[in-house]
Amino acid sequence: MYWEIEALLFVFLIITALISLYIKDLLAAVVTLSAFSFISALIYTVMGAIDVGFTEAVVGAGVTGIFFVVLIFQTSRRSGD
Amino acid sequence: MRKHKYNPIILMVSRVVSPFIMIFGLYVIFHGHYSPGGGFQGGTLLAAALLLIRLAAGFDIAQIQFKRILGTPLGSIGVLIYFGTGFLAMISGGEFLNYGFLPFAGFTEAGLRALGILMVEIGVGLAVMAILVAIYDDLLEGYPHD
Amino acid sequence: MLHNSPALVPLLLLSTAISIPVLAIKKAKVAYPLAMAASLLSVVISCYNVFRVWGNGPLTYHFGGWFPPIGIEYVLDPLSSFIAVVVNVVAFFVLWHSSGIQGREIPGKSVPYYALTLLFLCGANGIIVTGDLFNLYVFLEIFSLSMYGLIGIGEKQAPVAAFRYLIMGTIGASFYLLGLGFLYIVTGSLNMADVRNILPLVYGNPAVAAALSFMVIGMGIKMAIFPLHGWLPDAYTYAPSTSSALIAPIGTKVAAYVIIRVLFFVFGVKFVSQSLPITDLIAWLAAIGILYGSVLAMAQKELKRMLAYSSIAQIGYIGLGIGLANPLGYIGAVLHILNHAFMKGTLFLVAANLRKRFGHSDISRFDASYRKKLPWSMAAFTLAALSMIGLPPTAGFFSKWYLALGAIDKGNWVFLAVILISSLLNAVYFFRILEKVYLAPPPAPAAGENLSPDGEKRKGSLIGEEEYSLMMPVVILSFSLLLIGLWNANIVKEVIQRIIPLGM
Amino acid sequence: MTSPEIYSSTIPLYAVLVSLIAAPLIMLSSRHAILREFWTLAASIIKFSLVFMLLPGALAGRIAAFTFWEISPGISLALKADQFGVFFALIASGLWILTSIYSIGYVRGLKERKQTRYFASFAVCLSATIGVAFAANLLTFVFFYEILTIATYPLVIHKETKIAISAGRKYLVYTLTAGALLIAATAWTYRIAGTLDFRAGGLFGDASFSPAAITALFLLFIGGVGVKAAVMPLHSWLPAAMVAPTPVSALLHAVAVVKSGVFGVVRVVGFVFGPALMHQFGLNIFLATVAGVTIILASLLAFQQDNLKQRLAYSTVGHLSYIVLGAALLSPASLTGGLLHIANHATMKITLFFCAGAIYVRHHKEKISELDGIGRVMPWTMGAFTVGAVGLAGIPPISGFVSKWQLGLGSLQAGEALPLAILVLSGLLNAGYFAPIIYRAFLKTPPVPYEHGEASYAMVIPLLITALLSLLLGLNPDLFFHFYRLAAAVSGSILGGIVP
Amino acid sequence: MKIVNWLLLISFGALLIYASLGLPNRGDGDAVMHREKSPAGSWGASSYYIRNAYRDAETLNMVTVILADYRGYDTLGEETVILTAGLICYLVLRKRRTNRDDKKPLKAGADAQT
Amino acid sequence: MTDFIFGHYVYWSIIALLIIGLYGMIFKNNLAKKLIGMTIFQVSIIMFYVASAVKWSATVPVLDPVTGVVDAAKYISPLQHCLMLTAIVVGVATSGVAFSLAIVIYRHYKTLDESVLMERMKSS
Repeated sequence: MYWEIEALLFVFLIITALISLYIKDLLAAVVTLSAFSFISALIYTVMGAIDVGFTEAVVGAGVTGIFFVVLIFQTSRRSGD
Repeated sequence: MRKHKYNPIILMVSRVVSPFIMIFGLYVIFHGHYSPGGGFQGGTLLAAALLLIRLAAGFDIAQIQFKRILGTPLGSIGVLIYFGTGFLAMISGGEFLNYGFLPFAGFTEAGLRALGILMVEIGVGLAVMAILVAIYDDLLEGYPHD
Repeated sequence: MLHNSPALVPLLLLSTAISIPVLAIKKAKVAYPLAMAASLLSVVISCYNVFRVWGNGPLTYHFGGWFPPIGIEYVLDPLSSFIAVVVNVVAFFVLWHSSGIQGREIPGKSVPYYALTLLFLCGANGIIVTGDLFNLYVFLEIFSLSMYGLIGIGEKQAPVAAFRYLIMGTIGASFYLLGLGFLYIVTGSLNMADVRNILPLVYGNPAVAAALSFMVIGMGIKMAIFPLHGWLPDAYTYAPSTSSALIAPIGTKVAAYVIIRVLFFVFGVKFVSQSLPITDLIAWLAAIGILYGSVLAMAQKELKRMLAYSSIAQIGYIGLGIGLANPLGYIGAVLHILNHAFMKGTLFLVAANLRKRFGHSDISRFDASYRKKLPWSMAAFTLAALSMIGLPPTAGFFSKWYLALGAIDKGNWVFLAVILISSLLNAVYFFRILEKVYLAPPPAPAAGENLSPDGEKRKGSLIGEEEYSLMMPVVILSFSLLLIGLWNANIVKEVIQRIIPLGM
Repeated sequence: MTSPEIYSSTIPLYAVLVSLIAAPLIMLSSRHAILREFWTLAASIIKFSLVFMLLPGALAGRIAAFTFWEISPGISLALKADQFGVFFALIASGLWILTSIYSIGYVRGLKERKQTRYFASFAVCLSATIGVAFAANLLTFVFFYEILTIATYPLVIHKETKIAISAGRKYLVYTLTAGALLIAATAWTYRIAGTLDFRAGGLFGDASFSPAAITALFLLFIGGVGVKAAVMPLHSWLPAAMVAPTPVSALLHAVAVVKSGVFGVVRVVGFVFGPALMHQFGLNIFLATVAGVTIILASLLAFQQDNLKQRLAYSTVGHLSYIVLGAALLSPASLTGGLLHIANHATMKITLFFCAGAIYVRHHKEKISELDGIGRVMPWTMGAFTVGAVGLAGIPPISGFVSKWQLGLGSLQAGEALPLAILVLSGLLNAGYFAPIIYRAFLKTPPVPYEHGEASYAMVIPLLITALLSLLLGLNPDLFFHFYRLAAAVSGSILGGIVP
Repeated sequence: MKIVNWLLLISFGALLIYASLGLPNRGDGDAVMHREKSPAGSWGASSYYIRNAYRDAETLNMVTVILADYRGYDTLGEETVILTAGLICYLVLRKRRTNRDDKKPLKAGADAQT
Repeated sequence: MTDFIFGHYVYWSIIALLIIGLYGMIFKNNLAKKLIGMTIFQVSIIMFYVASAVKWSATVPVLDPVTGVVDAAKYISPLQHCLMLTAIVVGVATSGVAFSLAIVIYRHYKTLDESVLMERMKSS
């Protein structure tokens, strides 16, 4: 357990979360969201939950990201907010 | 998407990488007993491998690899494997999912449980793979693919 | 096999649901018989369970052979077995009815539709019988997801309604999960009975209060208790008629059951009514909700939408009964779960019949010809409406009766007044429809119709309607309202009074 | 004090069920008018005989009781044919026979639509009325009371005109509100007393109350039963409901519905609260005031009405309050008089309504101002009308006099002079608003000669019978049905707990 | 409406902070949930799993054992959830052969008018 | 006090994340943005569970076959991890359903913006 890393990652996590909510280009938001998921996977791993981290990396950064991209291609890329 | 061709480099890379991801996914499923991982992660990796081909090569070519119509039934079969394992234990006299009652000779009870876990993980892997691919296909429904 | 009976109902529904896509891959026609068979069997097994519980006391079932708190436990006590029977019976009738209407509303998709329906029921049954808080969450998700799906396949606006419900529902489920997280951290257990034993030792902890609030808010969203009801009207209105007939009687009731379970059987009556008076809050909100729902129901022009608002009011009754936190209120709430399931089932099925026959369910276009074309459905509607109003000897009267007794016991006259006023409001909006259906002359009456009314009208009126599968469930459901009303004392004494929570 | 002997009997059950069974039979035979009318008549006669079979037992102090099953823990759905119940059931079922005959003539004469629904609702109404009469506890009472409400609704809106529908709405609003109040009152009573069984002299036993609580409870009860009894601020549905066909007005608004209301008032006063509580908290004074005001105001309002049925309706409102007044005074004679007035008013008012219906069917006249000289072409009808009117004004030897006499006696017994004054005044007013009708009918010459004479036999004979009955009951209140003995026994049991 | 939402959000946060004050310090091995026995005397599930996972199922990864064995029923439910999602996507998204009203705006307009 | 803050700062960061996620779900107009908020919300709940599982001086819950179990305090509590695996899957499933609904909404109304959507729903 390295709490310094953890704290640093948390800062990144909150920043990516805010960016992905505020950015108007949805594709960029989704990429940021993938980064968010990946950072959270790292945090899980730091906290000792390797299984959860693994899953989150595969699912959050991978599959959900792909689904999001499909959604955006099926709809529109611009967002009003 | 009919107009622009798929990028050959991406296609090439995907075709090379995809089998390795699959093998890794299988490894994760079967090695879940000893290291982090298991059915769900492995299944997702398998699905990722399939999705990679679908993304890179287009929908129609990917049908050769994994037919779209298979998605839901295969997922059902995956869940049925899980359910069947539990049910097998149940009709062998135990409770539902009590792997200790699985009717296989030559195992200790703990060994039976390990076996049951393996069977279950396979079912999970299959289901997750099939359904994630199916969801992807459904989400692309109506998109003008070639 | 029989010792497995507590788990059999969800498992049966689950296995049928997951085998339907496999078995029906070539012949979509088998989906409906399979679903019906599963539903019928689930009714039989849950009835069997009730009798076992009456005979032997509460049953438990340990999955994987692990005893709680290690493993997951199913608990069948008189309450859960009773609610399970209610849910399964209503679902059976709705499924029976759906054969005549599903093909029209959701053409070519019977396989996933019936699979989803069974998953929905499986989720409901799982929630009801489980004794494990996290398992409840998992089945809640099965339940809600299939509900989103069933709503989302409706009319053009349905996906929007379903999406909003999904957002709200996810917030609700996540709140539940969050509350459960707090609860687990301070108690270290997920089993309801175990948590019940540990909680008195940690009552002072703020996390317990927060856990309670989060769980109740989360479930309140699913139950659509007053300020959290925003998703309900659209969802019920735009969903396909068969889905709304399935969701309206079952969906919110299951959440209400969970609230009862969590409040009284996990946290304990004393804690929720005295240490942290959350039941008072629920009761007041429910009382507002009753009036709000009734008033808005009066303003609606569309039958399904009106029924949706009336659902909000009726859920308020259940909430009020829970919030009173005394035995009579509790009896009223549980009885109203039963009554409302049957009443709303009937009403929504009639709305479905109307839509099938006339293509709309617009109240302003109703007239007396509707009754002549659908005499039995309309008779059933009348009976259910009288029951909603709460006229004896229909079932609706008795839940209000117990609620009124409970309100008097608590000494709260406002609640009593709310109960009475709302039945009058119910009367207003139901008699508005009945008046139209029985009295409004058809827009362009045929010349000879009024002169020989008796001969014309009576022709074949015993059958009258097109299909038995559309008529029989409605008639049986509505007729059972009378039976429930007349024999409610048995239900109360045999079932509900057996499991009045400790400390009430 | 001897407690009455209670024996288990299914007769009360059958008495309730007869017409309930008749209703589906009537519906099934909807295409055969004769068969339908046969069912109605058969049911009414059987019902009356069943009730009559209970009379000797009731007179001897033996009470037939029947209990179905527990309808809610601790409360059973139960019927009990005590003297009061038999008294009321006799009136209702007896008059149903006459009304049935009359109805047949009426609906045939007017070629009414939807006769099936009409007769079926009628039958259900009567079931509910008998149920109200025989209800052994408050919950059963509420049950039948609400069924009565719903079953009457189709009769009120029978004509399906706009006015009829709005009258139906008004009726529902009033009665359903009343039902809700009654339910609340019942629930409250149950929580206080722990029982809902009617008991002569009050069912609360020695429960203690605060004055505010008991006043509120009493108000709830009066709000509940007072609407059907048309006590003054709650009466306005009754004149509105006069749009219904005349037999309906006759039976339901002179016999079944409104009398269920006053029956309920007496039940509440005598069998729920009891004289002791009424006196202790001054509730009787309140009730008597309301009744007195209603009597006077209703009589005054009756003057204004030109529509014959409306005038009769206001007269009904006034006369119902006689009964309420009798109950409120709580002296032996006043109670007896009030109860007797249930019977007497029923026979007299039904005569009047029958006459109004006969005039309407034969001559299509509804307004009093159009009735000039009608007595010359309809001598029998108007003769009967005169008998009824004279009786309502309280002039001997018609039965109205007997009950008024008793009421007056009762008010003296209670030591109050004001009620007596009200009675006298209202008698004068009654005479005042009936006299012009009779005057017009017999003494004025018709502007246009009437085309028809008397109505059909099916209509004239029942109204002659009721007129005769009023006369005979005036001469001997104990005739045939022992109304006097029953009423005296009931008042005795309420006041002294003594059952003769 | 916005203000109400903000208030809800703020109260949500406040409730969470309040609740977090009651939580044991993170990483504290003596917290209730990590104990061998719960305060009421029943087994502490978590430590039971750690102690007995290998003995019961000959599997090193405790999470796998819990996932598939101790709480296997949850995992079955989880699989069902994802199957449900697949079915819903099928149900909602697959085009119906008979219904093509999104390609016929005229018909939709006609519907809207009625 | 330092101990308390040190033992709780992760919870507080998670609470911040929860609020951000809920904010996204409630306030964002675009449906896709709502779903992003939903993902954040779910991830933070998962993180809350995982954070609560931590024990200082303990290791990942994979048994070391050499030493075996001597003390439960040697391993991080595995129960929460298992629960959260389930929760992640549930989250993916929910997102999948949400995506499909969003796509259907776009097919019907050609917009994902909620306020525009409401207008078009009313006008149709």
